[in-house]
Amino acid sequence: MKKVKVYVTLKESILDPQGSAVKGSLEKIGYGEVADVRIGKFLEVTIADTDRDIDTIVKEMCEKMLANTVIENYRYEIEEA
Amino acid sequence: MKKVKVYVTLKESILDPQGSAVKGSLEKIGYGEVADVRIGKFLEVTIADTDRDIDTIVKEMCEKMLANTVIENYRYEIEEA
Amino acid sequence: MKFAVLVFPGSNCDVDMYHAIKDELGEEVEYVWHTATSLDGFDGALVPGGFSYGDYLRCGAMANQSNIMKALKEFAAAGKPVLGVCNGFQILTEAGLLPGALLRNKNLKFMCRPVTLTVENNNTLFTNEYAAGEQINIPIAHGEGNYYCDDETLATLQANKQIVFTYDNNPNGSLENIAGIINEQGNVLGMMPHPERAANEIVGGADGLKLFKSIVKQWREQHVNN
Amino acid sequence: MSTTNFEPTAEQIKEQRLYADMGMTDAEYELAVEKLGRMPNWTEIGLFSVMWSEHCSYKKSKPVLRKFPTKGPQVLQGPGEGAGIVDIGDEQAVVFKMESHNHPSAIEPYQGAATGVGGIIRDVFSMGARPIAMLNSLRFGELKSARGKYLFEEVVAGIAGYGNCIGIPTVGGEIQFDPCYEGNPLVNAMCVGLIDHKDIQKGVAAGVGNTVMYVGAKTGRDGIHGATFSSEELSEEADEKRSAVQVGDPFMEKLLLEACLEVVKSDALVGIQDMGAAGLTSSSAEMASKAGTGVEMNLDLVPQRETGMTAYEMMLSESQERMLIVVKAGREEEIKAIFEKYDLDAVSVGRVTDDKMLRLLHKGEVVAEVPADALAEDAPVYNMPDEEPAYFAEYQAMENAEPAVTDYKETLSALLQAPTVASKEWVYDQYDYQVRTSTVVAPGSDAAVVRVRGTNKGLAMTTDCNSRYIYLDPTTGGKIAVAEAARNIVATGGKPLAITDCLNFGNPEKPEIFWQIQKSADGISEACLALDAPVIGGNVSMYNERSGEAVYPTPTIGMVGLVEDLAHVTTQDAKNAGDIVYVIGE
Ligand SMILES: Nc1ncnc2c1ncn2[C@@H]1O[C@H](COP(=O)(O)OP(=O)(O)O)[C@@H](O)[C@H]1O
Repeated sequence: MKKVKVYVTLKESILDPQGSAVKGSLEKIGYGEVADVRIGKFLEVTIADTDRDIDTIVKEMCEKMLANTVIENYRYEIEEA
Repeated sequence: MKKVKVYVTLKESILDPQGSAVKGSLEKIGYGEVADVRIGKFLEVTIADTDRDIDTIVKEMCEKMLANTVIENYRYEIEEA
Repeated sequence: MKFAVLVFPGSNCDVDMYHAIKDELGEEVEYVWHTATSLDGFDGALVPGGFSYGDYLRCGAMANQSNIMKALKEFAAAGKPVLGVCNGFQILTEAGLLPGALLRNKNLKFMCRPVTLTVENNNTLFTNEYAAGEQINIPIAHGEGNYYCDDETLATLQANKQIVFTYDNNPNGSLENIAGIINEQGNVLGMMPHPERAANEIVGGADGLKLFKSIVKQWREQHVNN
Repeated sequence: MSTTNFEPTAEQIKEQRLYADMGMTDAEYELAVEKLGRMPNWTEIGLFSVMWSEHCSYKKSKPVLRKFPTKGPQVLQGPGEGAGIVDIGDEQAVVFKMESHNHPSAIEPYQGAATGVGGIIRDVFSMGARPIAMLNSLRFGELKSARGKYLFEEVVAGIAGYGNCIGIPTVGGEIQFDPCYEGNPLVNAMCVGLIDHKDIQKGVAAGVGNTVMYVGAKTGRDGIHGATFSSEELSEEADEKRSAVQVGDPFMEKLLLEACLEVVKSDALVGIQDMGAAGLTSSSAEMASKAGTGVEMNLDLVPQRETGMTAYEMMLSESQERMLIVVKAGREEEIKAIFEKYDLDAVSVGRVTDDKMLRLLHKGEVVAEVPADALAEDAPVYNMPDEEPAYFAEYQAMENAEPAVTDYKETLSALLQAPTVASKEWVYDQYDYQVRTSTVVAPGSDAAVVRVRGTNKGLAMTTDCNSRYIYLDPTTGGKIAVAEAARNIVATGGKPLAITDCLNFGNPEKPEIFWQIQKSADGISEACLALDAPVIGGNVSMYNERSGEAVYPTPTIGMVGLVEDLAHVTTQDAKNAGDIVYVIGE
C-alpha cells in the first residue's frame, strides 16, 4: 500500500479568484499582513500494491485526470502506507 | 516574509463524494489499484513580516475562516519565504 | 411587521426575498448591507440565497465574517425570527446559529428543480400555517445542500423536533432527507429550498408564501393583539 | 530600466516581418505605416494587429453584415454598441446580444464557456441595462470520445458556474451534436437585459479634459492575442499561443455589475464600455473614435496583477471583469465612492484629449501614439471571393428520399434517444433558471418567458439554428433558422421584436465557405424582413476548423419577442387527457 499526496496548484500567471477573495476577507477581519493567498487542491490517493511502476502511474493519473494541465501544475510525494 | 502552507481535509467520518467520484473514474480508465481518494484544499498564504506571533495568527485564520471545524481538519507548515 | 433582507457581496436572491415580502406578502421590508452594525427597528431578519463571496473557499465562510453577523447573532439571541434560505442556511451554519454543515450534493452537480417537501413540524413560528405532514412544492437551486451533522447532533435535532422540512425524494444526499432545520429556541430556521421563489402562481407555485404568512401571524399575535 | 527595451525595434518588425506572427499581412502592415506616417513600434503594431483582426474589425464579414436589415420603429440601438436595444413600451426597452466563445472553449472548456458568459453579460450591463436572462447555443461532436464528453460536460458546467454565481437565470438554449463539431465545439451565449430609456448609455469618450477611469479586476497577462487567436484556425501550434488562459471570476463580475448599474444613474458618467476582446486597446480606441476625440492613458496607473508587465502586454491583455469609463472632470471621487462600496478599484488612468490620438505613457515615456480612428475605423475591408461548393449542386440534384420505417415504435424510440433530440434536462437542471423569480416559462418548452416586474408583460426568448439545413442549402436554411425562432416565440404567446445572431463558420478565405456565409446571410435577411424582426447586433466567429475541416455553417439566431399580456403565455406540454390535437400549416 502506498499513500500518495498530490498537490495541484494554479499556474502562476493564472488568476485565482478564490485566493483573491480570501485575501480580501482576511485583510478586512484584521490580517493586513497577508500578502497573497493561492488556493489549490490536496489529494490523498491510497494505492494498493501493484506490479506497475508507481511513479509512472501517479504521473499518468495526474496528467489524465487529477490536474488540468492547461491551467494547473502538480507535484506529488509517495509514502509507504 | 513567510510562506504558510495550509492543508484542509475533510474529517475521516465525513463522506467525500468528490473523492469517490475521482476514484471511480480512475478505476474506469485503468487504475484499479487505487483504493481510496480523498480531496482537500491546499492553501499557500504569504504573510509579510509582522510583530504578531505567526503561529497564533495562522491558527486564528484557520479556525475563523479557512477551515470549518465541524467537518474539516487543518494543519499547516510555516516556511521562510 | 418589518423585515430586513441582509445583502452580502454576491447575494443574488436578495431581490426575490424583498419582492416576496413586499409584493406578495404585503409587509414592510428593507435591504441591509453587510457592513451595517445593527438590526434595530426590524422584527424579522431574512438571510437570502445566492453566492456570497462567490461561494469561494466554502459557502458562507466569508459572509460569516461580516459586521452584520454580530448584530444578527444578537437579534437571534433576543428571540426574533431569523430565516436563512440556501446560501443563507449555509451562512447560519457557518455562524453556529444552526448546527451541522452543508456539503456538496451527492452527484457533485448544481441542481435547480421543483421538489416536494413534507412539513415535519408545523408547530413553529415559520410553519403554523401549514398542516402537520403537509406536502408542499418549493424549488431548490444549489450545489451544496447536502446536510450533515454528527450522530449526537442528529439525535438532539430529532428529540427536539428541530427537523422542520424533509425531502420526499432526497435530491442531494442530505442526512435523514433533511431540507430545513430550526434552532432549539425555535426562532432561527435554515432551509435549502427557496420559499421566496414559490410565492406567486405565475412563476411556479405559491406554497412558499404560507411560510412568510406564518411568521407574520405569530408576530401579530404577540404584538398587535396585546 | 524598462523591459520595453528588449522588444524588437520598428526596423526589426519590418525586416523580420514580425507582424506576420500577429496575423497581419504585408499589405496591412503597409497600410498601418501609411496611417501612422511612420513605422510602428512594438506596442503600436500590437494595437494595429488586434484592432485589425477579424474579431475586432469584422474586416472580412462587414460586407456580409451590411446585408442585414437593422432598422425598424422599435429599434432604439442597432449594431455598433455593446448590445442592441428594442423598445417595449412604457419607457422601457430590452437589450440583448449573443456572442461566441468557441476557441477558448475548445482549449479550456470550463473557463472558456464561463468567460464567454461573463463577456456577454458585460456587453449588456455596459449599456446601462439590468441583465435578466441568459440563453446559449451549443454544438459538440457526438458523445462518443472521452474528449467529446469532457468538452460537453465542462462547457455546461462553465455556463452554469458563471451564470448561477452571478445570479442571472439561464432560461433557454439549444444543443446539437454532430461529428463536424468534434474538434471545434461552438459555444454561443446570449444575454437579455431590461432598461429604462433614460438610463441608456454609450461607449463614448466625450468631453475634452474628462477623466478616463479603469474599474474592476486587475490586469494580468491573460489571453494576450486572444482576438487574433480567435481569428485563426485551431491547429496544434495554436496550443503554443494560448498564453495564460482567461479565468472567469463571477463574484467580481457581480460586484462590477451592481456598481456599474449604480454608476449609470449618476450624471457624472459620460461613457462606459466593457473591456472585451483586446481589452484596453479596443475600449479606449473605440470610445475615442466614436466621440471624435483622443485618449491619453498612463499605463503606470493601470492596476496590475503581475509584475513587470510591458505596455504591449497591458494593452493586449484580455483579463476579464474590467470596464473603462469616462467621467466628468472633477467628479471622480463620487464615482470612486460607488465602486468602493463594492470593494472595487476605480482608478483614474487618463483623460480625453482633442487630438484624436490614442497616446500611451509608460514609465515616463510615450510608448504609443496612434490615431484612434486608424485603429477603430480604418481597418481594411475585404470583399472575399465566393464560390458555390461542388456539394451544393450535387445535393440539389438528389431526389428527396423517404426513409423506410418498418417499426414506428422502434424508430421513435431511437430518435428520442439521439442526444440532439433527447431531453436536455440533464443540462438545464444545472442552470439556475429561476433566480430573480421572474421565469414564467422555464427551459423545456419552446421559447422561455421572463416577466417584466411591475407590468403584466413578458419577454419571450429563444436561440435556434439547424446547421444541417444550412449546410444543405444556406439561403433556405438561413430563412428556416429565423422562422423557427419566430415560431417558438409565437407559439409561446409573443410577437417577435428583433434578433441577434452569431455567425459561426469555417475559414472565410475559402471561397466555398464565404459562399455559405453570403447565402445564409441572404436567407436570414429575407426572413427578418418578412417577419419585421431586424438584426440589432451579433457576432462573427470564423475559422471554426480543425485540421482543415470546417464545421457546418452555423449562424445561430437569438430572438426576443414581446408578450403583451402574461395571460397569453402557452406552454408546450400536453394539458389534459382527451384534448384534441391539431396540425396547423403544411
Ligand atoms: N453577425 C452579426 N450580425 C449583426 N451585427 C453584428 C454581427 N456581428 C457583429 N455585429 C455588430 O457589430 C458591432 C461591432 O461589434 P464589436 O462591438 O466590435 O464586437 P464585440 O462587441 O462583439 O467585440 C456590434 O454592435 C455587433 O452587434
